[in-house]
Amino acid sequence: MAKGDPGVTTRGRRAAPRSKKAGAGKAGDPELVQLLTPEGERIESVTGPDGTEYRVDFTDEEYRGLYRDLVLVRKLDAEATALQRQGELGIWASLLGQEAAQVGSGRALRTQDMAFPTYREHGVLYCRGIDPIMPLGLFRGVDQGGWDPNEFKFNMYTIVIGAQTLHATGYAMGIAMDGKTGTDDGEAVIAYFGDGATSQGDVNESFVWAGVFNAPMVFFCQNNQYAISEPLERQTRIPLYQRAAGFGFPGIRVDGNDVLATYAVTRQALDNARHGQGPSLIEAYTYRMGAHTTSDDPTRYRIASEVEAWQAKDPIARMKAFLTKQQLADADFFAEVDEQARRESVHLRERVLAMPNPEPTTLFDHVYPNGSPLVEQQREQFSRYLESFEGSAH
Amino acid sequence: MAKGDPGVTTRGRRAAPRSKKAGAGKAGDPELVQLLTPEGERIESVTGPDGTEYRVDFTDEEYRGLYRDLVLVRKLDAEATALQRQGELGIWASLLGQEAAQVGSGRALRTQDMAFPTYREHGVLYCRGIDPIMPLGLFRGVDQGGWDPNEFKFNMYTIVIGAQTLHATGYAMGIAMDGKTGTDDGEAVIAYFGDGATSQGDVNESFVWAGVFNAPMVFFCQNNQYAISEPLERQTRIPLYQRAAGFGFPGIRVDGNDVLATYAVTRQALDNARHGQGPSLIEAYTYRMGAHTTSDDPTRYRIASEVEAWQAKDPIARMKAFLTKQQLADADFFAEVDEQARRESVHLRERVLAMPNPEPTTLFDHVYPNGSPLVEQQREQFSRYLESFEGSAH
Amino acid sequence: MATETLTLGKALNVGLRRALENDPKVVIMGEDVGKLGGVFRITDGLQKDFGDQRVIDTPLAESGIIGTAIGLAIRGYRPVCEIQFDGFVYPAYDQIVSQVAKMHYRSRGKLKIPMVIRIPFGGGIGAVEHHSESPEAYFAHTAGLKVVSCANPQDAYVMIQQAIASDDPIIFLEPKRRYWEKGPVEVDAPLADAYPLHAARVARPGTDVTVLAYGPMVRTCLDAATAAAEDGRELEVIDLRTLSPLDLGVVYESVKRTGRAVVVHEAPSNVGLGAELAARITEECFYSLESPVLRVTGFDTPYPAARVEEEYLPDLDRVLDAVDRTYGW
Amino acid sequence: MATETLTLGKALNVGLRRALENDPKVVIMGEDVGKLGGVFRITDGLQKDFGDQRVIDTPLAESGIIGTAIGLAIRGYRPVCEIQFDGFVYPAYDQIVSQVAKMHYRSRGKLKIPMVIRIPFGGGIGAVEHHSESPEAYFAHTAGLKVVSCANPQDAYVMIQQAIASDDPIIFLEPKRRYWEKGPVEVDAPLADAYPLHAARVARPGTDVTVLAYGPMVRTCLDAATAAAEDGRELEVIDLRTLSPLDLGVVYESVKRTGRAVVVHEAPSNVGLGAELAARITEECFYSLESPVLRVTGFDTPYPAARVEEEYLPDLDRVLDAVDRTYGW
Ligand SMILES: Cc1ncc(C[n+]2csc(CCOP(=O)(O)OP(=O)(O)O)c2C)c(N)n1
Ligand SMILES: Cc1ncc(C[n+]2csc(CCOP(=O)(O)OP(=O)(O)O)c2C)c(N)n1
Ligand SMILES: [Mg+2]
Ligand SMILES: [Mg+2]
Repeated sequence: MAKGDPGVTTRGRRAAPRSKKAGAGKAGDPELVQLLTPEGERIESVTGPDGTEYRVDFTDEEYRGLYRDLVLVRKLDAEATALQRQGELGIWASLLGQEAAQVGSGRALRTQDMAFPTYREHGVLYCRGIDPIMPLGLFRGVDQGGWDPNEFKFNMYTIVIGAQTLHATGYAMGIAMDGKTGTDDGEAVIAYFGDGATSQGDVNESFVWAGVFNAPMVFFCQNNQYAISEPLERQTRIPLYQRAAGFGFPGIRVDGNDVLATYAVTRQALDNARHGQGPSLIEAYTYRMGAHTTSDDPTRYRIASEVEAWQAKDPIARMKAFLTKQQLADADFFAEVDEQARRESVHLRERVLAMPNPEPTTLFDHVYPNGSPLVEQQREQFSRYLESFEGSAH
Repeated sequence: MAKGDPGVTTRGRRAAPRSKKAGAGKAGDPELVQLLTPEGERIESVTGPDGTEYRVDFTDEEYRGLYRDLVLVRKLDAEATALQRQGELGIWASLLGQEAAQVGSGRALRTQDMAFPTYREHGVLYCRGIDPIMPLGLFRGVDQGGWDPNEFKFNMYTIVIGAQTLHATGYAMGIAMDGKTGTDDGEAVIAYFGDGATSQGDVNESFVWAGVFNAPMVFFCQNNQYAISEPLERQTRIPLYQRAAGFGFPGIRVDGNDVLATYAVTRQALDNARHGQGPSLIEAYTYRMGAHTTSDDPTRYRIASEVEAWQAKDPIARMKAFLTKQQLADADFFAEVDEQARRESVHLRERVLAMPNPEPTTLFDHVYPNGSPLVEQQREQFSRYLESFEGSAH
Repeated sequence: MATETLTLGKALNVGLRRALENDPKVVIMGEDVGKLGGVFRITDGLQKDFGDQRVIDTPLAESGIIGTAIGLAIRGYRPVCEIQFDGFVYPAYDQIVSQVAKMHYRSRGKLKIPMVIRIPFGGGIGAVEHHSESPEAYFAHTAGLKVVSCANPQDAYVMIQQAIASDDPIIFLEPKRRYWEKGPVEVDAPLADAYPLHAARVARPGTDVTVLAYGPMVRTCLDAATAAAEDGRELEVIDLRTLSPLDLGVVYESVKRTGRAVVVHEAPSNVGLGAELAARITEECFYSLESPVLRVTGFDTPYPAARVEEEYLPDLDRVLDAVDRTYGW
Repeated sequence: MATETLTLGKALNVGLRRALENDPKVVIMGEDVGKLGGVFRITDGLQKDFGDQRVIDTPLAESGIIGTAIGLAIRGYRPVCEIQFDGFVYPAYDQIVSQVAKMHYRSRGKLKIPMVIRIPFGGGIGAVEHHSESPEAYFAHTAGLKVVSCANPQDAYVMIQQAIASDDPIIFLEPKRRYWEKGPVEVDAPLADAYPLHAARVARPGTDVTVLAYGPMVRTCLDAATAAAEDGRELEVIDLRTLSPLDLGVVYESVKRTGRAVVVHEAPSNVGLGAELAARITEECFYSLESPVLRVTGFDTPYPAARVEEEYLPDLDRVLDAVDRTYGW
């Protein structure tokens, strides 16, 4: 799929009744924007609660590109999980099940947009065109991120729940202060966070700030139904997207397992932001198919049948069904994608294994931009101490 | 006014159309619940946005009692301001202009209810039947509160903005855990905070908690239009009462200068809570007529005409106009109330002046329930040190 | 007296169970403490047996946990709050230092906040950022809080119960890298007879150098003492147990005998517990000291990436190196 | 060279103005910093002259102030955040210690957070709770932060500009009780020629006892030195200026000469800056010390009610008492 500006339209205006109401006809969740059913049926367009019409007009190539993204990020994620099992990573936070939420939103970003991830947005990172090796140093324990957010327009992973939403808001305020909104070239920010994070003070403060300063940003909540072991009901008694209304900006729930709907909704929200229409909240309704991290044991707190029910809503399967039904792709294509995924994951593995351990004294590097005599003194003492062992059996 | 259960009804049910819609007919603010206009006209009843009918059926005596409360709390407050000017208090946070919000909500509390104030709820304290001298130690600087929240069902003043809303929520969770909801004797909590406080993480976390645990409590926000110098627009771009919807419980805006409406709305919300119907948010729309505290200079950030406009909505004047028009009170009554207010304020002044300074070594008291050898050692050393000056010119 | 062999983690679990049994006002609250039993399983099985009103899975917000626990304490409960990892206590910092620590004082003794805040702390488990910190100095510097740390299963079992029974607000630091280490626990001994909560204890007597440690570093120092003994040096290892207030009588007595002291902790050196210990020991034992009190600590850098944490953390060799240096002074 | 007589508060105000003039990326943000000019008027007139995009009245939430300032810093701004009072910095503690302090390290040097967090600190103004605290130890213990404090108008004027120009994240502690004290300020001297930010300085030379202080206590110690001189004792008063990292060269040199040291601060004693200073001085000057390093500090209680704060705060007499005690040892 071409980066930058794929041939897709979403229209921010009242739509004629030919488009469906959000999720109309779907059992259970009348509030969900969906453009691709679990069975792979396309819904032509959907009208959101505020009258916005959501649709996508991808080329065949672009549809296939989205499928490729989904398969690749799942495969790379699986490889990382395997690497952790084999002791090559200290821990891994898998995105399994959330591929569509991440690819849909990640592809909706324009080049100039800035993303603030949690620790799970490997799929978004991939869609930004960033080498998937980038965050693996953190999980291997050889560094703690170590990249420049501005170089990649992708902030470092943030582990403290919710903290990054304020950073995103400040950054978005900076965009407005720089006068970089109001045109198609305007910049926007996307802040990722989970359902659990919505309880944190910081996240709610970022809602306050974004509202007051009309910050050009999108709050993108991947509601994967759990915060480690705690189900959604421990964080809220109403749907999360409704939180936004309390702060004076729009909120919308999208089927986070539907890459097309996620794309359409995110693209619209980002474009609204870049045009100076302020913040909005997207709740991507999805499911964490795996454990919270490789350290977690989900059998302690959820039942197999729940996982199975969500299996039926798999984001990749529905895209494959759609491509097949529409004859947009054939077996060769699917085989080729799988092969590419295999190759990329082997390549990733090789590079992870080759990651060198940091030199001991690098732990003293970069404590301060301008350095510190205290740290330098400790570095020297420790170096001398290490040297004292040299030649010894230690 | 009789304490406990004055003869008032509010009905938590859909009302027949004979009652007005909230604030119907009022210019400017269709969202405001009002039962007494600035001109002193009674509105028979008002139907809130959820269909609840708000009305009061006070006896003549009770109406006069409310007026008396308003006058008394204003007078005592003015006395405290005067005491500060004369150097007898270190600082004072005046409630001027917010008497109706405080008397209305304070009188709506039942004996068993628990209140968590900020630093400005002197009027609520008064209505709880607490001696107004109680908080003056704090402002004089002879103590930092020093009372038992459980004895008075009134927490100590909290200065850190928003912190007390979480305490209130925890306390309310405790009520539910104790099984003390569901009947007329059920307990409820009221948490006071300001418009500025709504931006704090803690306040929003308390909304999360209250929603999730269905805590029996009322969030009572006195929107006095300012957080020190910052106008409401620095905290929100929509009316504050709407915040509640984002957390899944009802919010309502009441005319905070209307003691009757404030009473009715608060009473209803508390009764809902005590009956197990969970939390709600009341925004009492009012105005801080004076400075933020005696240290503040409001002329730096607001214009006189704004203050004058609010002068016309004075909570006491409208109550007086009502009593006069309805011939519920005569000049003798008003004179008698003023005389009582004068007497009580003189009494207050005398007792403030008589407040002894704490002994130096009391600063070591009550650091820990079980004491600490470190503190005791410091106390002894300091006592010896002080003794070393005895007899000297020091 | 029944003595069982338990891991430190299990000892805490059994201790918490006892506390829940003994006082209906005790409630446990935190993230994932319910069905999951906490990420370290310290509350394993407790929600099942005591119900979700006694063992409460909270929303994901640390300030909310401590703030609502304060309200429960005002209501008469005795909340035991779990903070999932050391690095996640800071969102609750305001509620801890400005409310929990100060309400007794503010009320002139009329209000008690008998709260225990459990924090798995320290490094050495190969974790990512924020999961390996040692925040004890932040709390020890805060008047109104008490701070303790256990170093072995027996203490874990007893101290958690003592902390919960105490009316003081207590930060209870659990040496997470030692959760899986086993030791004997007297599970039936009456709490009233137990060694006091706020008292240090000699973990290994010795004559040559006094080594002070707490929590995870006690084991490291005991190992160092074993190694030193092979070289003919007898280290006296003192497990401080209570970090605020410090209990220094036994320390002074020891240093006056040995003339040498080394303090060991994982937290950074600058304005850490080691500084306080050095200052107090020097003041009290000025004429007994053969060398200044030396500190073996984490460095004054953020806690580093896992693959260099072993360099960051004090270990046996660094302790012995400091011991040597007290001789060379 | 133009020398003006300014209060410390006004010197900060003029220094901030210079910083806004010199670098369009500098933004001031906080509660009431706009029209009101801050509760202490330190930002008086700045919003009027630089607009509300450079001097930003924020919503009332300290975590939000610091968190959004981080985002602005990532975007290339240089935020100067005002925390209204010392006791209100704790809601922002997480953003400060886990984000501001660690992002440069986390990024392996690729990201800078050139932020200044201004905090009026300390007591002595007769205020209510939370308005008189001295939180420096909490920040000095945190690797990744630098901490400085000014003690006179000249330093206030220069140091605030240096702090803003520095790429390090800096906690800038303003001695609020000294805001109204006047002194000469060289308003035109080039910043490049100024005394370095992270350097201590002898405030009054002396031969008998080294007295260390910073911020509000420098004046107290200078007064003590004047009084001591009348009794024939010459105190050398050192204004530390930088609290993290400490600059101890001049201190060691002094103590080696005098053999006696007293550290003075308002913050509680336990695990405070004084402990670190005592530990470091003892280690470096072990054989020069005639007495242990003594501490004159606030007590290990919460900051008390205003009417007893003068008892709580170190004053001239308590400093002289400690000086005496270094002789009696
Ligand atoms: C402040 C803080 N508290 C606790 C944690 C531990 N923790 C890590 S992930 C997590 C759950 C997050 O849930 P959610 O926001 O739904 O995101 P998800 O992991 O499901 O993507 C918790 C509690 C943390 N990282 N930060
Ligand atoms: C956490 C915290 N930050 C800042 C302050 C300083 N402060 C005291 S009152 C106040 C404004 C509060 O405004 P609001 O919540 O509207 O209440 P009001 O004073 O208007 O009743 C501020 C900023 C504080 N007390 N606590
Ligand atoms: Mg989740
Ligand atoms: Mg207000």
